[in-house]
Amino acid sequence: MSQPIPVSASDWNHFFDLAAVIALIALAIVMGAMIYFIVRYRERKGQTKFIPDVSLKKGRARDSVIFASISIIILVSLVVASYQLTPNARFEPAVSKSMVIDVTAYQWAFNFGYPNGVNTLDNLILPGNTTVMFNVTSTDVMHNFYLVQFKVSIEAIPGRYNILWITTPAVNGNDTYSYNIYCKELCGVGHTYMDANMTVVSQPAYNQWLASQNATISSGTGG
Amino acid sequence: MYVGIWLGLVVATVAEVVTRSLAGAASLLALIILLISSGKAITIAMYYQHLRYEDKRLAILPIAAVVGVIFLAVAAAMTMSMGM
Amino acid sequence: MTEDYEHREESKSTYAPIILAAGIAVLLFGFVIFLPLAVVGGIIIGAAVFMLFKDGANEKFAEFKESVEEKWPLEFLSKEKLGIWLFLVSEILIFGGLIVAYVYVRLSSNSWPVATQTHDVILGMSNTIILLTSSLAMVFALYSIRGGNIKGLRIGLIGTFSLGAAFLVIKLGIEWPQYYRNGFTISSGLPGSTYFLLTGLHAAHVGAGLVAVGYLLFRSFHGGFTNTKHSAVENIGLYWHFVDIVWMFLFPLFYLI
Amino acid sequence: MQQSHQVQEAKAIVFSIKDWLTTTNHKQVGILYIVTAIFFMAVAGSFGEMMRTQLAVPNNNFLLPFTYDQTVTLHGLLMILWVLTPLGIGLANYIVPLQIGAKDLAFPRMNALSYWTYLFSGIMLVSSVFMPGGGPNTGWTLYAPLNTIQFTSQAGMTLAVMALLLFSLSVTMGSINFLTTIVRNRTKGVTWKRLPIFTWSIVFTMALALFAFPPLAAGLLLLSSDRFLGTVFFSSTQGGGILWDELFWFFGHPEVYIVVFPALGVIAEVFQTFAKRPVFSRTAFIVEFAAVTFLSVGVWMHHMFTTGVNYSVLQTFSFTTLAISIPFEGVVLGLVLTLYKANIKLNTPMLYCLAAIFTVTLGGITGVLQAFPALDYAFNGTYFIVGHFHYVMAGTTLFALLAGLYYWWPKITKRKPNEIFGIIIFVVSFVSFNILYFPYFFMLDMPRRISTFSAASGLASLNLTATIGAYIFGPAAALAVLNLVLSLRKPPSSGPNPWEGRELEWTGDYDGSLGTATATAGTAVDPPENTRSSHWYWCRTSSCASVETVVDSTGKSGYLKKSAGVES
Repeated sequence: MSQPIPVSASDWNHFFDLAAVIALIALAIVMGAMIYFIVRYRERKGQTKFIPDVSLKKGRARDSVIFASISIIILVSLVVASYQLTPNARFEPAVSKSMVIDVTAYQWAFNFGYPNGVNTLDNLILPGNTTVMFNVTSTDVMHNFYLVQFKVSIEAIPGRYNILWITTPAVNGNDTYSYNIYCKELCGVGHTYMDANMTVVSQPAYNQWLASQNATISSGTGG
Repeated sequence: MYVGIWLGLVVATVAEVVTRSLAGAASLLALIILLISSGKAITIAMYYQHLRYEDKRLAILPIAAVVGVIFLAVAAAMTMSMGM
Repeated sequence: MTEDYEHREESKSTYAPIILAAGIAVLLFGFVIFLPLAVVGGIIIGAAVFMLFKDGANEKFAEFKESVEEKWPLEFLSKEKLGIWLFLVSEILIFGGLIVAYVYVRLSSNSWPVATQTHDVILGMSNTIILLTSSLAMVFALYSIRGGNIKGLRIGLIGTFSLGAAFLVIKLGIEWPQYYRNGFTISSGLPGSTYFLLTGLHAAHVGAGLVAVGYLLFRSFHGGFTNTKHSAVENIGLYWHFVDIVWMFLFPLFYLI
Repeated sequence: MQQSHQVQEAKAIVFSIKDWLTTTNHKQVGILYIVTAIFFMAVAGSFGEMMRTQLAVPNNNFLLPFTYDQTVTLHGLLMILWVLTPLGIGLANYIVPLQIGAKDLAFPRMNALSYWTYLFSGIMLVSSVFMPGGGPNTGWTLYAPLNTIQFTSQAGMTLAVMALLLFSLSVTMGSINFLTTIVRNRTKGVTWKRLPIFTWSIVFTMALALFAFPPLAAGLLLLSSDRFLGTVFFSSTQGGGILWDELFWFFGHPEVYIVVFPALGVIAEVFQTFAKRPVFSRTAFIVEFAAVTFLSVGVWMHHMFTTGVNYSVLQTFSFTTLAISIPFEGVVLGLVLTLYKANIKLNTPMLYCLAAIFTVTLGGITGVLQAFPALDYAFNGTYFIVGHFHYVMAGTTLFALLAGLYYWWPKITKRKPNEIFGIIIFVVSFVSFNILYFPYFFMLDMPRRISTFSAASGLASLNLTATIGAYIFGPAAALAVLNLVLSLRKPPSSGPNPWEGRELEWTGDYDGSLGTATATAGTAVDPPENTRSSHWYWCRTSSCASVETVVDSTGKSGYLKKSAGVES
């Protein structure tokens, strides 16, 4: 799509590509070795004798240790690499300036409470280039608040407040970016259709929208 | 001898009941009481279930089980400390 | 091949397992759809257990000589004893899991009633002492039969049985009704739920233990045990002491803390 | 004469129902286990096909959401608990006593009891769908508080909980039985050093089962008291979802290994036989196996990465998960390196095992990716996960256990399944398996357990591919079993040891007949010193046919005379 990829997602993608490449190399090595063995050591005519237990010789165990240490090195390096993403999973935003949205999931919709008392249903409108902190809970069963294009999610659990934060991409002018929000936890019959839209607009457009929402509140309808 | 152990256990039980009526920090009393009852449990296992006279290797089984329970408890404690 | 036929003799056949399994299934079915069905299930289970009693009493499945040349590291154990200990491991984990759940909900709830308001410490303590004494009686029974003293065995078993029964009478007959009168019931919030579920499960174990002890008595009166052949007494004793141990923790957790 | 006698005997036993209902013999119970597991596999597989049909095209209405949720739940529960676990237990029932030279399991009646409880619990679970108000619709994880009476009031849900309780009882009894047997009833010469690898895998499986199932039972007791007695463990916020997660995943993750270990054991046995070579560095292999066992009780919280666990806990369990991947990788590498300098014969069991190695590697690697919390924040609960554990479960376990059936079929029935047919089916099933599950790795935008998806989501083509794969894979698996069954029409054909297998179950008197305890029971050897494995000992010679049974004076246990050429 033409709209920008969020920071969290791009971090995620970079790390995933790295890990996936290493994984595929490992897979290729193992499978390559296996296929080579199958071809090279396939049974030939008249050669059916049993190969004696090689493990009686010394050093086989040492080989396995070597393999293990290699994989340890790979994994540890991956862990180190994964630290660059961890901010997305941490509970406090690295950036102090942030707006807090109360996300209340229930069967089967998401309710978004804005700081100034505005409430919207299944429709989240955010200003561009802002760090947004979601305060996620549920009123009935477990749900999962999954920001698809942002590649982050958190469980909505009754009685608990789980925190998730993202940074919306910068928006200029009148163009709007729209993203999907899914529920990832089987939460009953309506699970399939439990989703919401997230629209990122420019700051002025956002302020304007918020004002209109306030108007509807004061006029008693909506909310 | 077993009668002696039995007496000891009974006394320990009474001691527990007395302990809870003492004045003092509830958590501390709770700790004391639990220690006493663990002692009682171990005594029963050691003598009535005569683990003490069995080969030491048999003790692996119950100990492993208790360790498993402790695992579970630790994990529960970890998740307690979150969110709320 | 000759060996084959010896083994064929040894692999005996019985309806008890399928009947017992069916009984449990019917019982659980009954809980869900139609309670009288549960009663039927209970009757079926009783029948199967009785079959097992008979088989045990006339030693239909008495141990054929097993080929146990390699038994490291547990040479010193009979397989029944090892089985019982493994069973106790699973029991420890069940009760452990439940106790962990109890502590979890208790610590994560803001208010919890003081034990003395909800529980009768005197009854609890007397029950504890009764259970301890029944364990003592069990040990007495085991040591009598080790000395070949059948009479002592019977006395010990009768003591165990009556004390275990007394425990149940006090708990189910006196204590629980009293709590229900005070409005402290299983559905009156988490304190009641945890108490009645855990002690209820423990009471069920005591009941099972009573059945087992009854079986021992039954056998002891049919000359089932001698000073050399009494493994059943010891193994059921192990189970009985375990039930005792569980109570050692349930009592302080619910009545004192 | 003897042969004909055995045949009559086999007939007599097969046709006598009473014998099957009342048996306590490990061979018959094992066969009952296997047959029942395959029956449930058919049921659960058809549920799977229904799901794929529903997901074939966007906005499909073949299954309504509620029906779909039930198929999801039953497919998961049946496949994991009532199919794959008992299939391994069934093979173990038949083979382990032969491999350790025991006459039977330690507690034959308890063995029968665990089978019958397993059968009835399965019947209870399947019948829960026909309860008024439908069956369980919470997914196999039964997450709280969705599993409480407030949100799933139907009787079917309660029945499913009861079935799970009964099943955990069955498995607990089985694990006690097997552990006792393997520790206590090994015949002379079968020391721990020489214990066959399949038996080792069963040791680890059962040890895990003994630790994993009781906590599940505890959770289920709490849940059923919630549903029956009006308690509020899982509907209140003091207990709630996290408490269930704890108890369930403390069981749930070891359960994965309970399912996979017998498969690995089978792969090792098959490799040793068809590569004519002992498993690579046997000691290290078993040590790594044990390491996986111990670590596997310490990783379950990686199923809870997105539940808001505070970050240190997250990291801890991420590390343990990465740690367990290392010995596991060691096990897989050990298997692959078994082919090194080997002498490989590609029969059907061998092919299935090679396929299983591929799937376990891919499934394992995708699992490692999820060990990173940051990645898991997106993976969790999407089809990527579904693909991952289907590669491990449906791929590795199913293929390997099928291989086990093909491998030991001559031992069980004296007949060899048709080789050509078997290989064709294998190729078809392996290809279709990948058509079915590989697309899942690209469906990151598709939450699992949704009953349909919109055309706009751009998932249509992937889903259609998967469905086509499913339509081929299901019948192929059925044919693989059919091939085994068809071989029963022919008269006993295969020799005493058609694969030239070298573990204890193949040696001694050839006895494929049902019901009778085999003459292998009680047979044993005085092995020379410094031998690492029974495999090594048995196979000094190219074939094990040269060992003969004699019964010693006590008749208690026979000894295998070392005949000419055994030393060399």
